[in-house]
Amino acid sequence: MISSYTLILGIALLIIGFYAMLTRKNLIKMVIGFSIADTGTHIIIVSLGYLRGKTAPIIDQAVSAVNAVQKVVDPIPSALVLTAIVIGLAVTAVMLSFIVEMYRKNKSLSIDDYQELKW
Amino acid sequence: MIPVIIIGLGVIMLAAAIAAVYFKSLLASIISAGVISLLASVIYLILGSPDVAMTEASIGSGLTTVIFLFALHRVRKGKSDD
Amino acid sequence: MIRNMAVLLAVIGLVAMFLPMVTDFQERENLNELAADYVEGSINDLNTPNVVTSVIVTYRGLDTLGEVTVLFLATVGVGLLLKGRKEDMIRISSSELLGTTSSVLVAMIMILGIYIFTHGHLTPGGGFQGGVVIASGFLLMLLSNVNVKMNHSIMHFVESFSGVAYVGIGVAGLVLAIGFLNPGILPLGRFGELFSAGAIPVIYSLIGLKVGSELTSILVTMGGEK
Amino acid sequence: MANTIYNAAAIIALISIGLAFARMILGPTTADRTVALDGMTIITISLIVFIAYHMNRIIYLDIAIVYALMSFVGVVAIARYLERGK
Repeated sequence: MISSYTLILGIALLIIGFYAMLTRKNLIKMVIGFSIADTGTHIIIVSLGYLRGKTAPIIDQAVSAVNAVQKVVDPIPSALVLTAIVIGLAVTAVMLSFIVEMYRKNKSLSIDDYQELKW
Repeated sequence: MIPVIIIGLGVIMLAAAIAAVYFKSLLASIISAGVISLLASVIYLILGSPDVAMTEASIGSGLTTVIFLFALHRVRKGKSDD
Repeated sequence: MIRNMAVLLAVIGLVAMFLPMVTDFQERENLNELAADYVEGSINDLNTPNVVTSVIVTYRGLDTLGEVTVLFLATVGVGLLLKGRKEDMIRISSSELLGTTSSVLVAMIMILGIYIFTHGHLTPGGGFQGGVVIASGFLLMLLSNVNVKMNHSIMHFVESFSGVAYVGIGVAGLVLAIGFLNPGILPLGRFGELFSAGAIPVIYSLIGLKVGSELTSILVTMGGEK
Repeated sequence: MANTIYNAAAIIALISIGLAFARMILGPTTADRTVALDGMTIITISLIVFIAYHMNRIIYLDIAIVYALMSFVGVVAIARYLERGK
Protein backbone atom coordinates (compact mmCIF):
# COMPACT_ATOMS: atom_id res chain seq x y z
CA MET A 1 0.00 0.00 0.00
CA ILE A 2 2.50 2.59 1.17
CA SER A 3 5.29 1.41 -1.07
CA SER A 4 3.15 1.41 -4.23
CA TYR A 5 2.50 5.14 -3.69
CA THR A 6 6.19 5.87 -3.24
CA LEU A 7 7.04 3.68 -6.24
CA ILE A 8 4.75 5.79 -8.44
CA LEU A 9 6.27 8.95 -6.94
CA GLY A 10 9.80 7.76 -7.69
CA ILE A 11 8.96 6.83 -11.29
CA ALA A 12 7.27 10.21 -11.83
CA LEU A 13 10.34 12.04 -10.50
CA LEU A 14 12.61 9.92 -12.73
CA ILE A 15 10.55 10.77 -15.82
CA ILE A 16 10.43 14.50 -14.96
CA GLY A 17 14.21 14.47 -14.49
CA PHE A 18 14.79 12.77 -17.85
CA TYR A 19 12.40 15.23 -19.53
CA ALA A 20 14.39 18.13 -18.06
CA MET A 21 17.66 16.61 -19.26
CA LEU A 22 16.27 16.18 -22.79
CA THR A 23 14.52 19.49 -23.32
CA ARG A 24 16.32 22.20 -21.37
CA LYS A 25 18.97 24.26 -23.18
CA ASN A 26 20.80 25.49 -20.09
CA LEU A 27 23.62 23.24 -18.90
CA ILE A 28 22.99 23.85 -15.19
CA LYS A 29 19.28 23.06 -15.72
CA MET A 30 20.38 19.73 -17.19
CA VAL A 31 22.39 18.96 -14.06
CA ILE A 32 19.35 19.86 -11.94
CA GLY A 33 17.35 17.37 -14.02
CA PHE A 34 20.01 14.75 -13.36
CA SER A 35 19.77 15.38 -9.64
CA ILE A 36 15.96 15.02 -9.72
CA ALA A 37 16.23 11.73 -11.64
CA ASP A 38 18.81 10.57 -9.09
CA THR A 39 16.40 11.19 -6.22
CA GLY A 40 13.64 9.35 -8.11
CA THR A 41 15.84 6.29 -8.62
CA HIS A 42 16.73 6.18 -4.95
CA ILE A 43 13.06 6.36 -3.93
CA ILE A 44 12.25 3.47 -6.32
CA ILE A 45 15.00 1.25 -4.87
CA VAL A 46 14.04 1.98 -1.26
CA SER A 47 10.33 1.28 -1.97
CA LEU A 48 11.25 -2.10 -3.44
CA GLY A 49 12.85 -2.98 -0.10
CA TYR A 50 9.85 -2.05 2.04
CA LEU A 51 7.89 -4.84 3.71
CA ARG A 52 4.32 -4.30 4.86
CA GLY A 53 3.99 -3.04 8.41
CA LYS A 54 7.64 -3.53 9.33
CA THR A 55 10.12 -1.14 10.84
CA ALA A 56 13.74 -0.05 10.55
CA PRO A 57 16.41 -2.79 10.87
CA ILE A 58 17.94 -1.39 14.07
CA ILE A 59 17.66 -3.36 17.31
CA ASP A 60 16.70 -1.34 20.40
CA GLN A 61 13.91 -1.31 22.98
CA ALA A 62 11.23 -1.33 20.27
CA VAL A 63 12.55 -4.35 18.35
CA SER A 64 13.82 -7.33 20.32
CA ALA A 65 16.76 -9.31 19.01
CA VAL A 66 14.96 -12.65 19.29
CA ASN A 67 12.38 -12.36 16.51
CA ALA A 68 13.99 -9.51 14.59
CA VAL A 69 13.66 -11.33 11.26
CA GLN A 70 9.86 -11.06 11.43
CA LYS A 71 9.90 -7.37 12.27
CA VAL A 72 12.38 -5.51 10.06
CA VAL A 73 12.47 -4.28 6.46
CA ASP A 74 15.05 -5.38 3.91
CA PRO A 75 18.44 -3.82 4.81
CA ILE A 76 20.17 -4.40 1.45
CA PRO A 77 18.43 -1.65 -0.63
CA SER A 78 19.11 0.82 2.20
CA ALA A 79 22.81 -0.04 2.13
CA LEU A 80 22.99 0.32 -1.66
CA VAL A 81 21.13 3.65 -1.74
CA LEU A 82 23.24 5.03 1.12
CA THR A 83 26.41 4.80 -0.94
CA ALA A 84 24.64 5.83 -4.14
CA ILE A 85 23.60 9.17 -2.63
CA VAL A 86 27.19 10.08 -1.70
CA ILE A 87 28.40 9.03 -5.16
CA GLY A 88 25.64 11.17 -6.69
CA LEU A 89 26.97 14.23 -4.85
CA ALA A 90 30.51 13.57 -6.12
CA VAL A 91 29.28 13.08 -9.70
CA THR A 92 27.28 16.32 -9.51
CA ALA A 93 30.40 18.16 -8.33
CA VAL A 94 32.45 16.80 -11.25
CA MET A 95 29.74 17.74 -13.78
CA LEU A 96 29.51 21.27 -12.40
CA SER A 97 33.30 21.65 -12.56
CA PHE A 98 33.15 20.64 -16.23
CA ILE A 99 30.43 23.23 -16.83
CA VAL A 100 32.53 25.96 -15.16
CA GLU A 101 35.49 25.00 -17.35
CA MET A 102 33.33 24.95 -20.52
CA TYR A 103 31.94 28.35 -19.62
CA ARG A 104 35.47 29.73 -19.26
CA LYS A 105 36.30 28.58 -22.80
CA ASN A 106 33.13 29.62 -24.66
CA LYS A 107 31.44 32.17 -22.37
CA SER A 108 28.10 30.48 -22.82
CA LEU A 109 25.83 28.16 -20.86
CA SER A 110 23.52 27.26 -23.75
CA ILE A 111 23.89 23.80 -25.28
CA ASP A 112 23.33 25.36 -28.73
CA ASP A 113 26.75 27.02 -28.57
CA TYR A 114 28.62 23.74 -28.19
CA GLN A 115 28.51 22.25 -31.69
CA GLU A 116 31.84 20.44 -31.92
CA LEU A 117 30.13 17.07 -32.05
CA LYS A 118 27.15 18.08 -34.19
CA TRP A 119 26.78 16.57 -37.64
CA MET B 1 -2.56 8.75 8.64
CA ILE B 2 0.73 7.69 7.05
CA PRO B 3 -0.79 7.36 3.50
CA VAL B 4 -2.19 10.90 3.81
CA ILE B 5 1.29 12.23 4.67
CA ILE B 6 2.85 10.35 1.75
CA ILE B 7 0.27 11.63 -0.74
CA GLY B 8 0.56 15.22 0.51
CA LEU B 9 4.34 15.22 0.41
CA GLY B 10 4.34 13.44 -2.95
CA VAL B 11 2.12 16.07 -4.57
CA ILE B 12 4.37 18.84 -3.23
CA MET B 13 7.49 17.03 -4.48
CA LEU B 14 6.08 16.57 -7.98
CA ALA B 15 5.01 20.23 -8.10
CA ALA B 16 8.51 21.25 -6.96
CA ALA B 17 10.08 19.06 -9.67
CA ILE B 18 7.93 20.58 -12.41
CA ALA B 19 8.64 24.06 -11.05
CA ALA B 20 12.38 23.34 -11.02
CA VAL B 21 12.18 22.45 -14.70
CA TYR B 22 10.15 25.50 -15.76
CA PHE B 23 11.49 28.32 -13.55
CA LYS B 24 13.22 31.07 -15.50
CA SER B 25 15.66 31.90 -12.72
CA LEU B 26 18.42 29.37 -12.06
CA LEU B 27 18.57 30.23 -8.37
CA ALA B 28 14.84 29.46 -7.99
CA SER B 29 15.37 26.14 -9.77
CA ILE B 30 18.17 25.22 -7.37
CA ILE B 31 16.01 26.04 -4.34
CA SER B 32 13.16 23.92 -5.79
CA ALA B 33 15.52 20.98 -6.28
CA GLY B 34 16.55 21.42 -2.64
CA VAL B 35 12.89 21.13 -1.57
CA ILE B 36 12.64 17.77 -3.37
CA SER B 37 15.63 16.39 -1.45
CA LEU B 38 14.32 17.72 1.87
CA LEU B 39 10.93 16.05 1.51
CA ALA B 40 12.45 12.84 0.10
CA SER B 41 14.18 12.27 3.43
CA VAL B 42 10.77 12.18 5.19
CA ILE B 43 9.64 9.57 2.63
CA TYR B 44 12.71 7.45 3.39
CA LEU B 45 11.97 7.70 7.10
CA ILE B 46 8.41 6.43 6.54
CA LEU B 47 9.76 3.55 4.43
CA GLY B 48 11.87 2.40 7.37
CA SER B 49 15.34 3.48 6.27
CA PRO B 50 16.57 6.06 8.81
CA ASP B 51 20.16 5.69 7.57
CA VAL B 52 19.16 6.76 4.07
CA ALA B 53 16.99 9.52 5.51
CA MET B 54 19.94 10.92 7.45
CA THR B 55 22.19 10.82 4.38
CA GLU B 56 19.59 12.55 2.23
CA ALA B 57 18.88 15.18 4.91
CA SER B 58 22.55 16.10 5.25
CA ILE B 59 23.53 15.90 1.58
CA GLY B 60 20.35 17.02 -0.14
CA SER B 61 19.58 20.06 1.96
CA GLY B 62 23.13 21.22 2.64
CA LEU B 63 25.87 20.20 0.28
CA THR B 64 24.10 19.80 -3.10
CA THR B 65 22.55 23.26 -2.88
CA VAL B 66 25.89 24.76 -1.84
CA ILE B 67 27.79 23.09 -4.70
CA PHE B 68 25.22 24.38 -7.22
CA LEU B 69 25.56 27.86 -5.71
CA PHE B 70 29.36 27.76 -5.98
CA ALA B 71 29.17 26.79 -9.66
CA LEU B 72 26.49 29.42 -10.32
CA HIS B 73 28.62 32.08 -8.68
CA ARG B 74 31.66 31.24 -10.80
CA VAL B 75 29.54 31.33 -13.95
CA ARG B 76 27.78 34.57 -13.07
CA LYS B 77 31.04 36.26 -12.13
CA GLY B 78 32.45 35.47 -15.58
CA LYS B 79 29.36 36.94 -17.21
CA SER B 80 29.66 40.22 -15.39
CA ASP B 81 33.29 40.52 -16.48
CA ASP B 82 32.66 40.81 -20.20
CA MET C 1 9.78 19.66 -34.56
CA ILE C 2 11.76 16.46 -35.01
CA ARG C 3 13.40 17.11 -31.67
CA ASN C 4 10.02 17.48 -29.94
CA MET C 5 8.84 14.21 -31.48
CA ALA C 6 12.02 12.47 -30.31
CA VAL C 7 11.61 13.78 -26.78
CA LEU C 8 7.97 12.69 -26.76
CA LEU C 9 8.95 9.23 -27.98
CA ALA C 10 11.65 8.92 -25.34
CA VAL C 11 9.27 9.91 -22.53
CA ILE C 12 6.57 7.52 -23.83
CA GLY C 13 9.18 4.77 -24.00
CA LEU C 14 10.21 5.42 -20.40
CA VAL C 15 6.59 5.32 -19.24
CA ALA C 16 6.02 2.07 -21.15
CA MET C 17 9.17 0.65 -19.60
CA PHE C 18 8.04 1.39 -16.06
CA LEU C 19 4.34 0.63 -16.47
CA PRO C 20 4.66 -3.17 -15.90
CA MET C 21 6.64 -2.41 -12.75
CA VAL C 22 3.69 -0.45 -11.32
CA THR C 23 0.89 -2.72 -12.48
CA ASP C 24 2.56 -5.95 -11.38
CA PHE C 25 3.79 -4.50 -8.13
CA GLN C 26 2.86 -6.28 -4.94
CA GLU C 27 4.07 -5.22 -1.57
CA ARG C 28 6.44 -7.80 -0.15
CA GLU C 29 5.53 -9.55 3.09
CA ASN C 30 8.65 -11.41 4.14
CA LEU C 31 12.40 -11.06 3.90
CA ASN C 32 14.14 -13.16 1.28
CA GLU C 33 16.73 -15.68 2.42
CA LEU C 34 19.79 -13.53 1.87
CA ALA C 35 18.37 -10.59 3.83
CA ALA C 36 17.17 -12.85 6.66
CA ASP C 37 20.66 -14.34 6.80
CA TYR C 38 22.20 -10.88 7.02
CA VAL C 39 19.84 -9.84 9.83
CA GLU C 40 20.51 -12.98 11.88
CA GLY C 41 24.25 -12.92 11.22
CA SER C 42 24.50 -9.27 12.16
CA ILE C 43 22.75 -9.85 15.50
CA ASN C 44 24.24 -13.19 16.47
CA ASP C 45 27.71 -13.24 14.91
CA LEU C 46 28.74 -9.59 14.76
CA ASN C 47 26.92 -8.06 17.79
CA THR C 48 25.81 -5.12 15.65
CA PRO C 49 22.33 -3.69 16.39
CA ASN C 50 22.24 -1.65 13.16
CA VAL C 51 21.94 -4.20 10.37
CA VAL C 52 22.53 -1.64 7.61
CA THR C 53 25.93 -0.82 9.11
CA SER C 54 26.98 -4.45 9.18
CA VAL C 55 25.88 -4.92 5.57
CA ILE C 56 27.88 -1.86 4.47
CA VAL C 57 31.03 -2.48 6.50
CA THR C 58 31.26 -6.27 6.56
CA TYR C 59 29.10 -8.17 4.09
CA ARG C 60 29.51 -5.60 1.31
CA GLY C 61 32.82 -4.22 2.60
CA LEU C 62 34.59 -4.52 -0.72
CA ASP C 63 31.81 -2.43 -2.33
CA THR C 64 32.39 0.29 0.23
CA LEU C 65 36.13 0.25 -0.42
CA GLY C 66 35.42 0.76 -4.12
CA GLU C 67 32.94 3.50 -3.33
CA VAL C 68 35.46 5.41 -1.24
CA THR C 69 37.87 5.08 -4.16
CA VAL C 70 35.28 6.59 -6.52
CA LEU C 71 34.85 9.50 -4.10
CA PHE C 72 38.63 9.99 -4.04
CA LEU C 73 38.74 10.00 -7.86
CA ALA C 74 35.93 12.58 -7.97
CA THR C 75 37.90 14.79 -5.57
CA VAL C 76 40.98 14.50 -7.77
CA GLY C 77 38.88 15.25 -10.85
CA VAL C 78 37.39 18.42 -9.36
CA GLY C 79 40.84 19.51 -8.18
CA LEU C 80 42.39 18.97 -11.64
CA LEU C 81 39.56 20.71 -13.50
CA LEU C 82 39.57 23.80 -11.30
CA LYS C 83 43.33 23.90 -10.70
CA GLY C 84 44.81 27.36 -10.49
CA ARG C 85 41.40 29.01 -10.72
CA LYS C 86 41.42 30.32 -7.19
CA GLU C 87 38.77 32.95 -6.79
CA ASP C 88 37.67 34.65 -3.65
CA MET C 89 34.23 33.15 -3.42
CA ILE C 90 31.85 34.04 -0.63
CA ARG C 91 34.39 35.59 1.67
CA ILE C 92 32.79 38.84 2.61
CA SER C 93 32.81 40.38 6.05
CA SER C 94 30.11 38.75 8.12
CA SER C 95 27.79 40.46 10.56
CA GLU C 96 28.14 40.18 14.33
CA LEU C 97 25.09 37.92 14.53
CA LEU C 98 26.30 35.37 12.01
CA GLY C 99 29.84 35.32 13.43
CA THR C 100 28.71 34.68 17.01
CA THR C 101 26.06 32.11 16.07
CA SER C 102 28.32 30.10 13.86
CA SER C 103 31.23 30.08 16.31
CA VAL C 104 28.89 28.31 18.75
CA LEU C 105 27.24 26.17 16.09
CA VAL C 106 30.42 24.93 14.41
CA ALA C 107 31.53 23.20 17.62
CA MET C 108 28.10 21.59 18.00
CA ILE C 109 28.09 20.39 14.40
CA MET C 110 31.56 18.86 14.78
CA ILE C 111 30.54 17.04 17.98
CA LEU C 112 27.37 15.79 16.27
CA GLY C 113 29.42 14.49 13.35
CA ILE C 114 31.82 12.63 15.63
CA TYR C 115 28.87 11.18 17.57
CA ILE C 116 27.24 10.00 14.35
CA PHE C 117 30.24 8.11 13.05
CA THR C 118 31.38 6.58 16.34
CA HIS C 119 27.86 5.35 17.12
CA GLY C 120 27.30 4.07 13.57
CA HIS C 121 26.74 0.50 14.78
CA LEU C 122 24.16 1.48 17.43
CA THR C 123 22.01 4.28 16.00
CA PRO C 124 21.14 5.40 12.47
CA GLY C 125 24.06 7.02 10.79
CA GLY C 126 27.65 6.12 10.29
CA GLY C 127 30.77 7.11 8.44
CA PHE C 128 29.17 8.64 5.37
CA GLN C 129 26.63 10.71 7.27
CA GLY C 130 29.16 11.78 9.90
CA GLY C 131 31.65 12.76 7.22
CA VAL C 132 29.05 14.87 5.44
CA VAL C 133 28.10 16.58 8.71
CA ILE C 134 31.76 17.38 9.46
CA ALA C 135 32.22 18.78 5.96
CA SER C 136 29.15 20.98 6.53
CA GLY C 137 30.74 22.25 9.75
CA PHE C 138 33.87 23.29 7.84
CA LEU C 139 31.64 24.86 5.20
CA LEU C 140 29.85 26.95 7.83
CA MET C 141 33.25 28.05 9.16
CA LEU C 142 34.27 29.04 5.64
CA LEU C 143 31.04 30.93 5.01
CA SER C 144 30.95 32.89 8.24
CA ASN C 145 34.55 33.62 9.14
CA VAL C 146 36.66 35.70 6.80
CA ASN C 147 40.02 34.97 8.38
CA VAL C 148 39.91 31.19 8.67
CA LYS C 149 42.38 29.33 6.49
CA MET C 150 42.14 25.68 5.56
CA ASN C 151 45.39 23.83 6.06
CA HIS C 152 45.74 21.63 3.00
CA SER C 153 48.56 19.47 4.30
CA ILE C 154 46.60 18.43 7.41
CA MET C 155 43.58 17.65 5.23
CA HIS C 156 45.64 15.52 2.85
CA PHE C 157 47.35 13.79 5.78
CA VAL C 158 44.02 12.85 7.41
CA GLU C 159 42.68 11.59 4.10
CA SER C 160 45.68 9.42 3.22
CA PHE C 161 46.08 8.18 6.80
CA SER C 162 42.47 7.00 7.04
CA GLY C 163 42.63 5.36 3.61
CA VAL C 164 45.82 3.49 4.46
CA ALA C 165 44.47 2.44 7.87
CA TYR C 166 41.23 1.22 6.27
CA VAL C 167 43.09 -1.03 3.85
CA GLY C 168 45.48 -2.00 6.68
CA ILE C 169 42.59 -3.33 8.79
CA GLY C 170 41.42 -5.32 5.80
CA VAL C 171 44.88 -6.81 5.29
CA ALA C 172 45.13 -7.59 9.03
CA GLY C 173 42.07 -9.80 8.57
CA LEU C 174 43.90 -11.60 5.77
CA VAL C 175 47.02 -12.06 7.94
CA LEU C 176 44.94 -13.52 10.78
CA ALA C 177 43.35 -15.81 8.16
CA ILE C 178 39.71 -14.82 8.83
CA GLY C 179 39.09 -12.93 5.60
CA PHE C 180 39.54 -9.48 4.10
CA LEU C 181 37.81 -6.68 6.09
CA ASN C 182 36.50 -9.11 8.71
CA PRO C 183 35.70 -7.18 11.92
CA GLY C 184 36.61 -10.18 14.06
CA ILE C 185 40.21 -8.98 14.47
CA LEU C 186 39.06 -7.09 17.59
CA PRO C 187 36.99 -8.60 20.45
CA LEU C 188 33.25 -8.53 19.80
CA GLY C 189 32.25 -7.23 23.25
CA ARG C 190 28.73 -7.06 24.63
CA PHE C 191 25.68 -6.41 22.46
CA GLY C 192 24.67 -2.76 22.35
CA GLU C 193 27.75 -1.15 23.93
CA LEU C 194 29.93 1.50 22.32
CA PHE C 195 33.08 -0.63 22.33
CA SER C 196 31.63 -3.74 20.75
CA ALA C 197 31.07 -5.27 17.34
CA GLY C 198 34.78 -5.81 16.72
CA ALA C 199 36.43 -3.50 14.21
CA ILE C 200 33.17 -2.07 12.81
CA PRO C 201 33.30 1.25 14.78
CA VAL C 202 36.99 1.67 13.90
CA ILE C 203 36.38 1.07 10.20
CA TYR C 204 33.36 3.37 10.14
CA SER C 205 35.27 6.13 11.96
CA LEU C 206 38.05 5.88 9.38
CA ILE C 207 35.47 6.06 6.57
CA GLY C 208 33.97 9.10 8.29
CA LEU C 209 37.32 10.90 8.47
CA LYS C 210 38.07 10.06 4.84
CA VAL C 211 34.67 11.16 3.51
CA GLY C 212 34.79 14.32 5.64
CA SER C 213 38.23 15.39 4.41
CA GLU C 214 37.40 14.56 0.78
CA LEU C 215 34.13 16.50 0.77
CA THR C 216 35.80 19.42 2.55
CA SER C 217 38.46 19.46 -0.12
CA ILE C 218 35.80 19.41 -2.89
CA LEU C 219 34.01 22.33 -1.21
CA VAL C 220 37.21 24.34 -0.70
CA THR C 221 38.25 23.74 -4.32
CA MET C 222 34.86 24.72 -5.75
CA GLY C 223 34.34 27.62 -3.38
CA GLY C 224 37.79 29.06 -3.99
CA GLU C 225 40.19 30.32 -1.40
CA LYS C 226 42.08 33.47 -0.74
CA MET D 1 -7.85 11.22 22.49
CA ALA D 2 -4.13 11.77 22.34
CA ASN D 3 -4.01 10.11 18.93
CA THR D 4 -6.69 12.44 17.60
CA ILE D 5 -4.68 15.44 18.72
CA TYR D 6 -1.49 14.08 17.15
CA ASN D 7 -3.28 13.35 13.86
CA ALA D 8 -4.74 16.85 13.80
CA ALA D 9 -1.26 18.26 14.43
CA ALA D 10 0.15 16.25 11.52
CA ILE D 11 -2.62 17.51 9.20
CA ILE D 12 -1.93 21.10 10.29
CA ALA D 13 1.79 20.58 9.63
CA LEU D 14 1.03 19.25 6.14
CA ILE D 15 -1.19 22.25 5.35
CA SER D 16 1.53 24.62 6.59
CA ILE D 17 4.10 22.93 4.36
CA GLY D 18 1.71 23.43 1.46
CA LEU D 19 1.27 27.13 2.26
CA ALA D 20 5.03 27.70 2.55
CA PHE D 21 5.47 25.84 -0.73
CA ALA D 22 2.93 28.11 -2.42
CA ARG D 23 4.98 31.11 -1.32
CA MET D 24 8.09 29.41 -2.69
CA ILE D 25 6.44 29.00 -6.09
CA LEU D 26 4.83 32.45 -6.22
CA GLY D 27 7.47 34.46 -4.40
CA PRO D 28 8.56 37.32 -6.63
CA THR D 29 12.07 37.61 -5.16
CA THR D 30 14.64 35.01 -4.18
CA ALA D 31 14.59 36.25 -0.60
CA ASP D 32 10.92 35.19 -0.36
CA ARG D 33 11.81 31.75 -1.67
CA THR D 34 14.68 31.34 0.79
CA VAL D 35 12.51 32.25 3.77
CA ALA D 36 9.81 29.85 2.51
CA LEU D 37 12.44 27.07 2.26
CA ASP D 38 13.55 27.73 5.83
CA GLY D 39 9.95 27.67 7.05
CA MET D 40 9.28 24.40 5.25
CA THR D 41 12.32 22.83 6.90
CA ILE D 42 11.23 23.85 10.37
CA ILE D 43 7.68 22.53 9.87
CA THR D 44 9.07 19.29 8.45
CA ILE D 45 11.06 18.74 11.65
CA SER D 46 7.77 18.63 13.56
CA LEU D 47 6.45 16.15 10.99
CA ILE D 48 9.50 13.92 11.60
CA VAL D 49 8.82 14.02 15.34
CA PHE D 50 5.23 12.99 14.64
CA ILE D 51 6.42 10.03 12.56
CA ALA D 52 8.82 8.98 15.34
CA TYR D 53 5.91 9.04 17.80
CA HIS D 54 3.55 7.24 15.45
CA MET D 55 5.99 4.43 14.68
CA ASN D 56 7.19 4.24 18.29
CA ARG D 57 10.90 4.51 17.45
CA ILE D 58 13.03 6.87 19.55
CA ILE D 59 16.03 6.61 17.26
CA TYR D 60 14.23 8.45 14.47
CA LEU D 61 14.73 11.67 16.44
CA ASP D 62 18.41 11.67 15.43
CA ILE D 63 17.31 12.54 11.91
CA ALA D 64 15.45 15.60 13.19
CA ILE D 65 18.65 16.93 14.81
CA VAL D 66 20.69 16.46 11.64
CA TYR D 67 17.88 18.02 9.61
CA ALA D 68 17.77 21.14 11.80
CA LEU D 69 21.53 21.75 11.79
CA MET D 70 22.05 21.09 8.07
CA SER D 71 19.19 23.29 6.90
CA PHE D 72 20.81 26.19 8.76
CA VAL D 73 23.99 25.72 6.71
CA GLY D 74 22.03 25.66 3.45
CA VAL D 75 20.09 28.83 4.27
CA VAL D 76 23.28 30.65 5.34
CA ALA D 77 24.90 29.68 2.02
CA ILE D 78 21.97 31.05 -0.01
CA ALA D 79 21.94 34.22 2.10
CA ARG D 80 25.67 34.79 1.57
CA TYR D 81 25.21 34.27 -2.15
CA LEU D 82 22.43 36.86 -2.27
CA GLU D 83 24.48 39.28 -0.17
CA ARG D 84 27.38 38.95 -2.58
CA GLY D 85 25.16 39.49 -5.60
CA LYS D 86 23.98 42.92 -4.50
